[in-house]
Amino acid sequence: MSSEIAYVIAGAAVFVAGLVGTMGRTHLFWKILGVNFMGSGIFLILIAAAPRLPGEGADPVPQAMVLTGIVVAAASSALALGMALRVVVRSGGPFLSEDAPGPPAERTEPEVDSPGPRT
Amino acid sequence: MSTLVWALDVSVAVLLVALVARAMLTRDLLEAVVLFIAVGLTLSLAWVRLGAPDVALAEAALGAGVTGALFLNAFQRLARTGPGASDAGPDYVIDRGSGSGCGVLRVATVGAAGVLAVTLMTILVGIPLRDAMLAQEVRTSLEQTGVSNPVTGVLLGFRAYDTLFEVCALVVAMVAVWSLDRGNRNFARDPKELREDPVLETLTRLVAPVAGVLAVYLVWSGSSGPGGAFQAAALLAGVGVLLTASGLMRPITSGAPAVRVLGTMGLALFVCVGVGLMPWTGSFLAYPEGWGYAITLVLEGVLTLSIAVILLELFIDVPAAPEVDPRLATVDPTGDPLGRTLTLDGALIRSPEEDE
Amino acid sequence: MTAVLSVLLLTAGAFFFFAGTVGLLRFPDFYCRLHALTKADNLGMGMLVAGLILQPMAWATRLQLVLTWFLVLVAAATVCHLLARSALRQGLEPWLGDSGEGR
Amino acid sequence: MISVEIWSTLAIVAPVVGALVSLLGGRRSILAGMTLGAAGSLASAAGLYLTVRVNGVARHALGGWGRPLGIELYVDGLSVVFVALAAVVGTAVGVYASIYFGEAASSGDYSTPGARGARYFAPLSLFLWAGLNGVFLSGDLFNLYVMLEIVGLSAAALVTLAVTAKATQAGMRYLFVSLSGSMLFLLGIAILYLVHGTLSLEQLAQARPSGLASASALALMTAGLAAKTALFPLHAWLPPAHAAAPAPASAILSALVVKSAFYVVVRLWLFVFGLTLPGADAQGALVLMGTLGAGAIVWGSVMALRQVSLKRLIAYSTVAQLGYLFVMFPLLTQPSADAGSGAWSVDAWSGGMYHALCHGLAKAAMFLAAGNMTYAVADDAIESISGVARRLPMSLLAFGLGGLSLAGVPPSGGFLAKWLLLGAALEAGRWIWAVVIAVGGLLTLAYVLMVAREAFDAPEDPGDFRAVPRRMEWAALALAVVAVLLGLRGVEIIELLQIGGVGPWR
Repeated sequence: MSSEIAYVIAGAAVFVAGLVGTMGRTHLFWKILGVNFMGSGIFLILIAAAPRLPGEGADPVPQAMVLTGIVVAAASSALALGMALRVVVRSGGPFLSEDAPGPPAERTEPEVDSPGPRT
Repeated sequence: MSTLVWALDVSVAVLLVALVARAMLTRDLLEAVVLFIAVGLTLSLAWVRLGAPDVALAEAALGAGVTGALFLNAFQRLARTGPGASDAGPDYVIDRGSGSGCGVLRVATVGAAGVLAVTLMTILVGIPLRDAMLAQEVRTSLEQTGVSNPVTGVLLGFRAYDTLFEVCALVVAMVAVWSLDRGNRNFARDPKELREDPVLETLTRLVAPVAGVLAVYLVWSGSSGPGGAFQAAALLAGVGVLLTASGLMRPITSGAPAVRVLGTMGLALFVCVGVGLMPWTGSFLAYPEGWGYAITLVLEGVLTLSIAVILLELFIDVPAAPEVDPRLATVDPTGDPLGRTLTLDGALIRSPEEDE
Repeated sequence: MTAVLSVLLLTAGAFFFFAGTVGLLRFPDFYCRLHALTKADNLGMGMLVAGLILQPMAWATRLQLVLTWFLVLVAAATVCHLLARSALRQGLEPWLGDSGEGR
Repeated sequence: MISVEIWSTLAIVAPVVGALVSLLGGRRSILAGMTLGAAGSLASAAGLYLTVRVNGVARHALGGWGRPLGIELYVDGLSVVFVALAAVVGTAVGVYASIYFGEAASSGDYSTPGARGARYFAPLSLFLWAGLNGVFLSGDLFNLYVMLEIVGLSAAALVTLAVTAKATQAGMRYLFVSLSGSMLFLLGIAILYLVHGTLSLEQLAQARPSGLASASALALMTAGLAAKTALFPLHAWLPPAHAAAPAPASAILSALVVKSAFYVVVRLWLFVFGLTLPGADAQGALVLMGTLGAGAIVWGSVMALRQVSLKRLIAYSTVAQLGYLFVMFPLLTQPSADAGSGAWSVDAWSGGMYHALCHGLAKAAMFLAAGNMTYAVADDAIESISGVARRLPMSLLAFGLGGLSLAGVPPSGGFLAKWLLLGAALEAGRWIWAVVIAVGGLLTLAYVLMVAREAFDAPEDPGDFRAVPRRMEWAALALAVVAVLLGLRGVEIIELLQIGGVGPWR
């Protein structure tokens, strides 16, 4: 087993771990981490498995793709984290409503005024 | 010797998987975030081993560095937000959810994940090795791009269009974060307290000039060796974070015209160069014969500055979620564009946010 | 001669890294672990750099190595200070021997 | 003679430049940016149409490199149709949004929660527009990923522009779906690159991908894209997101954004993998897609009938109508006497794509009209819109025309689309698909009439109406009228759809 294959296998495992984390965890921050790990796994696979020219480093095209991917992942993580914090502030917890843990806690919305009549 | 190297590679690979698995399974958010940074650093080791030093630099600076700092910053904001944050200790940073009473489900999930992973590995390992055709083509045509680092050649020459939209994605993320509401932007601590930290200040004074020189060097050497705009920009953004955290620089504000101009300048210049040369070259993003090196260098310089500002801006603005905004309770549930209190029949109607 | 010295320094550096890691895993409280991590590892790092410099290489590379060592040193010292102070401010009591409380 | 290079560059660059201009701040620059983006997109759509009509398939080697080294833009009839759809819908929505958010923009106070929409709708939607045009024109796999990311990021941000807790949650969920879908897509790209060593769609198509690795790559990519396009049963994120977003954002999301992922599915299935070509032997996969589509039609329509909120009803209708696009897949090949190979069905192809076009226009019109109604009565419940027939006749007309077009009432564009699909199903003797198509049409009619009946009811408390600016009504009506008129001028578009590399013309 060559070194590259070890990294390819690790990449697949990392991808699946990230996928499971994204799907399985309810906490938003872990979901964001999971998406990042999915990306890292793919990047590993791409660079480790691409055939290379003798006497040179990794195939430059996947390298450029991975560089692009890392930047895009950083941008998406930033937006996702920003949104997650707004979810925390606006709906009282780092969870999406359907998969909030436990019985739904009593909402403590600041009531600015008594609800007016709705048409 | 080669066995030793092989053992190193395998242990790096195993370490990676272990770190990721632990990060995904732990219930302590701080641990997960720290593990994320550790994964980034281990990955950059893997990139070096795989002969991809450019990626290693980017991973360490951007993947582990800037993104890690972003996670830590957001973590701190989260830790101070929960209902128990003030007295009973951290609340949202320990995930107590989703576990209890569904052991069967968890076993099933892990089993399914195992099957999926093994299937994926089998497929990947089963891919027959082909010739490195595209790498060969890159080597043959690299001279025409004017640079000698093949990765830079691909990024700013052959696939410059992707890079243009990668910069665009950063700008989109920045604008999107601007479009979220922002409250207190003093992310770390009290500015007064900050000034009383001579150690951090000294470090910043020492490191900032070195890092600045290093960033210029990375841009400069990116055309022939590892390095380039994105790595240098991440480094500069790191300096910005240090400067802000040590109180030597006020947090940049998204409203400031300078930030807007600097943040979008790289994208604007990229588009202008791409379109502006079309009368001579006939296609978008093509450079005239012999001008490749000069254009690439100028473009990289401006992009570096622009991306650094964007990253710093994201670092500061992402965690700036306001405390509960009382005006949110008065927003029209139908999505009134003004978010104002509605006046129907002269009566104030305030509809508190409802959940489904 | 230099080759032997280089190997000796590298080995010693590796030993200090190892010791620092053992300390990180085995020491009783936060402050001790921090101490092991930053002090032992910094020494180890210095030895590694010294050992590497003795290997045949270009002078520019040697300079880069020294610069790296310097940056790591400064950063580790600062981070150690910041972490310790932050822990102290949050009220984390240092461990004071077997009879002491605060773990 | 202006060439394809100019027009395709314009389609990509104009929205980006427009977005940058609109970021300068101030109402005038927002208006200027929108105008620039819209004018550029419309002009490029027209230019590309002429180019493709005259010269057939066109390519633009970006940077002058050409495949496989560089990235190519690839323009065929299908791309032109989608670029034109984006141009028309985007322009109408831009006009609408400039009024919808206009009051907040002119007040100059951007600090109120909702007024952020006034400042950021224009740049975000223009970046989104650039991403969409990028998807529709791209001839490169990895470039598709980058463009889809831009679409996903800006679309999620558009949802959260409505600052309510509901919208923030929906936007967050949408962002996760979008990001994980992108990751599955990217893994597929990685595998295809490892197997074939190229990223160019055309080169991949020439290589005729087959075998386990390529098939699993297609499966991964399709799964990711199905999540992004909200194919049943991965649709759960769509109704909350599209219902909670501000009305002009909902229109763009339902009309264009979900279509961009669908467009990529079509490119991959029919163009790169050629699954309908003789000998591809992929009838099982095609039928699976059709079955999911049929499920979407039934489930989406039934759920739409059960909604009490107007915008959620329209959002579920999107789920249902997207089903038609996937029902197209099994109908694309006509079974023939000699088993294994089937003949390409022009009717199914034209019908499916025509439906995508008409649905885009009609759904945008419906969301804009619904935005007018909810704006007028300050409530999103269907039962509260009683009386809008008298107060907002134009908006109701827009809603009705859009709805009738979706339901397939002649002579609308939707009728032509459904007629073609129905014809393809009946011709092949696959009556079960025909039944699904017909039942879906009837259900659509039912929920459109349900809303209309409420609108014609007398209001309980007349006088509770906010005035709706005229131009908001005109924008909705214009889109609805175009959706209907498409039924009368179908020939050109169907001919246009035949130009290109999909199906037997490859």
